[in-house]
Amino acid sequence: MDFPQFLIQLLNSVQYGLLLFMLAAGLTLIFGIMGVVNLAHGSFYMLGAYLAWSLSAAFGSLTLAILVGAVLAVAFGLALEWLLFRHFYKRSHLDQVLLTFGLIYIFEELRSIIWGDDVHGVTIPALLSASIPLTENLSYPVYRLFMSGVCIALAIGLYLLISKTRLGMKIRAGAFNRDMAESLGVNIKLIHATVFALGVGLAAVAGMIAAPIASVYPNMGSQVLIMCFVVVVIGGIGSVRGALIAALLVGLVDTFGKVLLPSMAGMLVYMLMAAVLLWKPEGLFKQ
Amino acid sequence: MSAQQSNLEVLPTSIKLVLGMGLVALLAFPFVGTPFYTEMVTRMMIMAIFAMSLDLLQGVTGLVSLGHAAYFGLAGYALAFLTPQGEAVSLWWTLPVAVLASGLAALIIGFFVVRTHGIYFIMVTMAFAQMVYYVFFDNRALGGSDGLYVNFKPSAAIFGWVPFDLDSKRTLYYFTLGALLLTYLFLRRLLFSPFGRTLSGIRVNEHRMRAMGYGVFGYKLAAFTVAGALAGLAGYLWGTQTGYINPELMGFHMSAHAIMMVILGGMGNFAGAIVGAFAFEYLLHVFKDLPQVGSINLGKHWQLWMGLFIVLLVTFAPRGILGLFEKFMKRKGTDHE
Amino acid sequence: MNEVPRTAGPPQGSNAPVIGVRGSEPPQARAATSVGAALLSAKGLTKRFGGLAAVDNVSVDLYRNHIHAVIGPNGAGKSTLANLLSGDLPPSSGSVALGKTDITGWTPEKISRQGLGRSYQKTNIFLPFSVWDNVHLAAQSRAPKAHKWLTNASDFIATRDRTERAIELSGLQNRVKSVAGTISHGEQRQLEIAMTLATEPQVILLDEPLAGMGALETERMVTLLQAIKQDHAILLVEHDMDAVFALADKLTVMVNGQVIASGTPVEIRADSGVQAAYLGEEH
Amino acid sequence: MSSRRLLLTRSAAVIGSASVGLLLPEIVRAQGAKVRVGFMLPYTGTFAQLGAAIENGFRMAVNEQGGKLGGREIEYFKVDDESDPPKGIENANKLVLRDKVDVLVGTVHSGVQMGIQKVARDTGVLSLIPNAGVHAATRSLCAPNVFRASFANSQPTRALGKVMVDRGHKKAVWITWKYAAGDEAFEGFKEGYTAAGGTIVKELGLPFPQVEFQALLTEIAALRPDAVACMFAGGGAAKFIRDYAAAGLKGRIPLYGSGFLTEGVLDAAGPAADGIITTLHYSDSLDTPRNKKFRLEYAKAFRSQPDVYAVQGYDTGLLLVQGANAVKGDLSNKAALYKSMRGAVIDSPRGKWTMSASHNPIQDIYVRQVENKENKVIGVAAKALADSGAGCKMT
Repeated sequence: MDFPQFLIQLLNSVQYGLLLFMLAAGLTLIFGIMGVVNLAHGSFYMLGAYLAWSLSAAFGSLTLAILVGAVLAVAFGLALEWLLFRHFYKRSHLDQVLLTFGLIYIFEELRSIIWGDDVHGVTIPALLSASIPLTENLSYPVYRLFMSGVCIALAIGLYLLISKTRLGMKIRAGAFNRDMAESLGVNIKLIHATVFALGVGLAAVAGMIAAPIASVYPNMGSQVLIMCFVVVVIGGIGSVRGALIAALLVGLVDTFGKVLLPSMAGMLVYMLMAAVLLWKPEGLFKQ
Repeated sequence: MSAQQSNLEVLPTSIKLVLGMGLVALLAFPFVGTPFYTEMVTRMMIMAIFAMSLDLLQGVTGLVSLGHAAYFGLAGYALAFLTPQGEAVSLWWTLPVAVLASGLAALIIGFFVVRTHGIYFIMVTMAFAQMVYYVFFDNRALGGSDGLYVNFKPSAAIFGWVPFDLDSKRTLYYFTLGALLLTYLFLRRLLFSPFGRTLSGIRVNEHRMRAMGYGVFGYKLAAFTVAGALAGLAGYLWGTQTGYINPELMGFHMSAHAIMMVILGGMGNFAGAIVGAFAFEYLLHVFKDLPQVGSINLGKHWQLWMGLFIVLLVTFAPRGILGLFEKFMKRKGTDHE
Repeated sequence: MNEVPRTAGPPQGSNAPVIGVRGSEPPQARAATSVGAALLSAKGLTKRFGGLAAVDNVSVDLYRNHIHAVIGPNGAGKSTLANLLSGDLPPSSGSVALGKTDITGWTPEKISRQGLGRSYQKTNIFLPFSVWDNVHLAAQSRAPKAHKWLTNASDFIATRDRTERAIELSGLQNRVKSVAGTISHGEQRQLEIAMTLATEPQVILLDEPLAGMGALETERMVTLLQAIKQDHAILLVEHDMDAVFALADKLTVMVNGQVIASGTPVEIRADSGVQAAYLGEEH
Repeated sequence: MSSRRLLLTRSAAVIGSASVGLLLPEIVRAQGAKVRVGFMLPYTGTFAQLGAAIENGFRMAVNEQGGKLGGREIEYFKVDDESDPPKGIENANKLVLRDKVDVLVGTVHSGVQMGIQKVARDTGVLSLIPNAGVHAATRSLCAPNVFRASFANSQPTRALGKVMVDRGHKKAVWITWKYAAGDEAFEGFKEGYTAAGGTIVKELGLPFPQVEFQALLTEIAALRPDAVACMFAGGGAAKFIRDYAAAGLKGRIPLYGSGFLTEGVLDAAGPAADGIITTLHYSDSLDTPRNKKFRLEYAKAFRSQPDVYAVQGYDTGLLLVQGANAVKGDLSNKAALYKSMRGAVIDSPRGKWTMSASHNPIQDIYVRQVENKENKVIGVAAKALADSGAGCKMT
């Protein structure tokens, strides 16, 4: 491929990578700080997408839908944490896997009962619906750039939250040593609830932001879930920075894999993961 | 941590009794059950072998593999490839070859994954299974997304003499039952052998095991390989029974179901895995056959019931059916005193 | 962390010992321990975590039939030292030799098989297993028989004998059947020792075996340690001064990861620096 | 072989019906009077909607006969196939062995269909395919007791090639998911397109069911073909259409596809879909009295608009009705039953079609163009198009 071609594909990779990051960030947080394996993370993504669809239909405004949806998702996260997850922090990963797998079933069925099994589309807000011409016959949708923007903002926001704020300090303390944190007067219960809700919120927001271009359909979460796992594993559990790097890496491999090695596009990402683990069994940035 | 729970490694007499009765029931079943249920129970037994193989990792060694289905599927594919279009192939060499193939795959993949711990292990095993899944899904030559037929069940003929014919549902049933019993006995012996003791030691306290001089990597890798090979045995039987192999056999759901079977029954003693496999398959069956109540078809929403059941189970009975049963018997015991 | 008055600490920036020549034995000490070559000899061990050196250029030699105690305030680096010797932590610099073999940077399992056994400060046993199974597992590590998949683990006479011997020595005979998680703290410490013995080491590292023990339990443990001293070289990390002075043939005092004194109990008692720096607080 | 297996299962069935699995939740049903029809369709998951439509269509066809088949009452049995291939055999057997159905209607997912096909060949049960287009079912693995009322995967795209060349698009890029249905659709397209004198510049594919198309769209733009032909369905299709437009390719490089690209996703795809030309054996907007009548009655009966899947279900019903009437409802008279179904002429909403020697529809393929959320028929791409049925040996 010629050079401009290459640049555009690079742009695609970065853009895809950032989307993956937005999805994986919540997962890696929940993993890293509460040590909870959450197979239902993809369901939260789906929840977000469906919320975006139904709410934007109701309000006639995607922005409003996203705001309300985010609040709902976080509330949902809090409820879920209070009802189930907080009882599983001290349980084995096995029990957590099982719990969240059961939840996948429940969420899928509830989705089909509440929203049905149709494929739906969410219209892109007018002021983002334009496209920027790159070559004479290829142009880049503004909305995708907007998504990338959101993801970057999110990355920065998370970074600041974790490393600069008091809450972030408490979170890190809790992740590092819960007893010590508690002795320092940190309310671990509260911290966990917050982080979990944050994680759910992130996944849902990702779903909502992606809805307009991804369209909304059953089981849309399951595919995403596994990619998130790969990203989190490569990046190193609990490391937001790692998730970012890994997501970009995966985006790169996936994009160029499709173009240069179509015959094995499906496996390349997993091969990347294998390679990374051979080199660093605990991911690029172990916490 | 479930690692800290005792695993009923030594089964109480009460449970032994129940298992014994179960065996009798299994022996008699083909004479009372209809062909459909004979097939269903055969499948349950195959899943039981699969679940036991996983239990060696999950319950004994404390390694939660979310990609165990890969080795199940691989042996099935091996059978499909070894069976020519026009005729049956001999059971006696294809079975070992298929099992070894799965074992070998487990050995290679295990080399990567066994070095990781906890959540990493869970996710890495899953990702590798996905990799294997795509190898078959993406390649027309390997059957692609539609999978492969096993046109003829393997033949047991030895130099013209035919001891039994797997084409008969009943024969296949008893053949599978035999495999189930052998696997169970083998794993029980293994559990109390020095190897098995070491594995459970690793589950409970890997750090101390190392401090006492055990090279845990080798042990884990061996366990992973054996588990893979036994999963292969189950996969081979599956291919023999259904005659149809599909990439989804290696999918995420298949692996997760196996995990559920093991937990449902109770981990670390293999009997639990068997009970779990039967219970799980049977529950799916029941949930899907739920009747229409008023305007709502309960059966249609089987996913909801299954999900709720799993959540309740793991919340309230993490030690599974055998765990409950044992607790129940204990209480009865104390009541009498 | 460091409750040691600066003045009493070693001169800033220098590793020069206050007393005794690090590495080589002071004459009196050697007199007390003329039992041939060191079974374990560590030279200039250093472990840095980021900036600070938890263990700073420490050397020790352990001899058969000889208890070498390491004392010092919390955070002095005693446990870290033990972890460096047992391979739980790789040293930043320095070397460890077990007999003639250099074991620097070896994994714990390899070092254990080479003949070094250890107990842990935080009780580190197999809680769901019976006392017997705990010790048996330890004993089995000397003849793993990993390939014997169909033989019952308890059918191996040698392993069983090792198990019985270790249990007897540690005085847990009447506890063999009970689940490790259910026995008293003192018994769990004994079990730690039993497991260590069952691996038949020549060198034993004991990390605060008396931690959290009652007077009676302590007494029992002290006799036990005296008993096993016979044919082992022992490194004893301990806080209980009475016990230490009762048991040790040689003491090393650590503060801030550095050795500030090393010698026989008599010498250490006499040492003013140590008095000020450490023992003072005990009395 | 299969006949031998058939015999075995029969004898097994005799033993079976003699005893009853009381231990298990089997509802023992009276044999005889009623015709037992089993639906094996997706009622959960991605294809749930299709399953519902097919069942509705089928029931409608039967209800037009007063709810009877050749004068016999009908009892329906349903199994959710979950679109899960590993469970295909088990679920099919549920209907065949447990419920003892006379007819098995299913399914949507090709992989699951392979399972049904296996059971159909082994047990000899009459199997009607209302959607799944997997070639093997009416080619190498065809069987006298298996009839397809829908299409073969390569049928719609086979007709597509000529349409594109006729519109002056001689250099095309093909893009699809890398899975069996995609490969088979490509086979049809390749043969049709090259035969019409077109050249395929490049064949692009991505792993199923991935929906990250951007990289491939970029490549398409760089290749600058006259047109793009594709085969996607469901959520993926909606996303592909939107991404294609968003990438600015819409209007520059015309997009063609198998008709399923624009079935059931037009609302989701929105204006991005306008102008897309596809080929399929049906269109909602097909302007014939037959179709209008069908759509009206369907809407009345089920309070929803029928789609191609409903039509396929409906035709499956019509096919069975014809057969059943021919043998006065005695479905055990297989020879006569199959004979009449082979010779059937189905007066379908999609237009009259007949059964090929390998039991796959010989049907007209229409050219449709999307116009404000509707597939407007703009012509006929191929009259009476048949699938080769290559490798089919009826036993």
